[in-house]
Amino acid sequence: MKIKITAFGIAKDILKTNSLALEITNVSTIGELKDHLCQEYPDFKKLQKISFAVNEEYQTDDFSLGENDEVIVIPPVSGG
Amino acid sequence: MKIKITAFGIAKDILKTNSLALEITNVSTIGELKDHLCQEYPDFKKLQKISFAVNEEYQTDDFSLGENDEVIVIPPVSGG
Amino acid sequence: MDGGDSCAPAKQVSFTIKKIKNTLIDIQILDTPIDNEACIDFVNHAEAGGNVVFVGTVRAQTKGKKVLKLEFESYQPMAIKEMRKIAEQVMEKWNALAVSFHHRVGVLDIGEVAVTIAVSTPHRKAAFEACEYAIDTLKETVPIWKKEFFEDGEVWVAAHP
Amino acid sequence: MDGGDSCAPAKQVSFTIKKIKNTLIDIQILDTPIDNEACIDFVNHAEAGGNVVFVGTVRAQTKGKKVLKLEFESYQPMAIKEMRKIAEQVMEKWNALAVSFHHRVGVLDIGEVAVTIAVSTPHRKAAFEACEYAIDTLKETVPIWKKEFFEDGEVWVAAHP
Repeated sequence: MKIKITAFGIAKDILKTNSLALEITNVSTIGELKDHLCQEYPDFKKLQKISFAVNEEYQTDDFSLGENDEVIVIPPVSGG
Repeated sequence: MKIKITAFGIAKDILKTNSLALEITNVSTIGELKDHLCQEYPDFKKLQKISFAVNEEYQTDDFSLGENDEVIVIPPVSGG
Repeated sequence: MDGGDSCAPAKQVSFTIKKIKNTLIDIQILDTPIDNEACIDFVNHAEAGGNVVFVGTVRAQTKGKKVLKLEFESYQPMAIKEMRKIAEQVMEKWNALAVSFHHRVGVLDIGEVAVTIAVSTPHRKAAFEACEYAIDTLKETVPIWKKEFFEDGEVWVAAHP
Repeated sequence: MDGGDSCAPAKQVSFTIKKIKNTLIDIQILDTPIDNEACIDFVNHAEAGGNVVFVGTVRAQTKGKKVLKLEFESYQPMAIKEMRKIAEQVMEKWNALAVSFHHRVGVLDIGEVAVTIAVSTPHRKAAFEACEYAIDTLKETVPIWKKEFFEDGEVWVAAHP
């Protein structure tokens, strides 16, 4: 399955890009994507928390990814 | 003893003046002055509360009045 | 829908934006300085018992370390959406009359305004609670990230435990 | 104390008013419109974690009765003194960095600002608490009186039980 990853803040630094096309196998949920990214980019494990959004909404680990989904990687926010 | 009364807000309306020179006998404290005013101007009794200030500070009932003191009559405040 | 008459005097159309239910919320992400007075003005309401405003400014230091400047990055469409959710909660839970919620992005100097939240409510106690809830929740849910620049480097705030 | 030399270049004297301890409090009673931004500006501080501002405006009605306008009268020297007491409590109890406290007197129209209180503190929670304390206490202790004008008369607010 093909998905697009968009990253902000420190996630962008870890991925070394703000946008990434990913061909994933054995990954069908947000939870599995998180594990996959933490394996490929171990620096993600150092973050306090990492969240994901699809369709401009936060999604939980059990969210099923679909073909061509755009997944936003959201490191701890620090607005205000 | 001679004192000066200065009134604000509704107290001014009750006294029908904002300033009054008063010659008082048998009145030596704020508490006694309050009783005196309530007797002379019964409308004061209708107020929720009435406070007095001398020297730009609130004073309690037992405050001793002195010759030529300026006493401020302070009806319930309503700033803000 | 009539053809109109160019000789007739122009109709006076008076239009008060605040009377339209869904314009009681004003959400903005700006790359130019925040205008506090615009936020305060927006929430001004004839029935307001209180207007409470939170203004967040850039601090000169973090844990004793001198900050030179700051940069905010946002995932804008979702940040707007999350700010709107907070504003809607404030409207509902505290019966707010109006909410104005402006967040700055880009590079900011020390003392500059990063965020302004203005809330008006019929009774003032609610405005304090609602405004505090709004800033607390913003810091938890709104996808905006702050990078602090020090003399010896830069760091994404709150990114590391 | 030296005689000076008119040919020497003028000394550059830089002077930051906020650094002087007793100017961290700004108390004003005004018969002209309150400038909220001046209050917010006054409390802006490089160490502030939060600035909270209360803006009290004139309501269009009281207990369902239409208010036409409002008049504030103050016993000015004591009002200033009492406002200063509140500001000093806020500085001490909540470690405020600065407090600005402006109250309007005279005749005000609906929607006009009657009072603005701005407080900055190192941590934002304290600013909310301190600002709420300030407006609550103002309404109890500061000798300022409000008269409301209705279509059928006028009344001193809070004067009757």
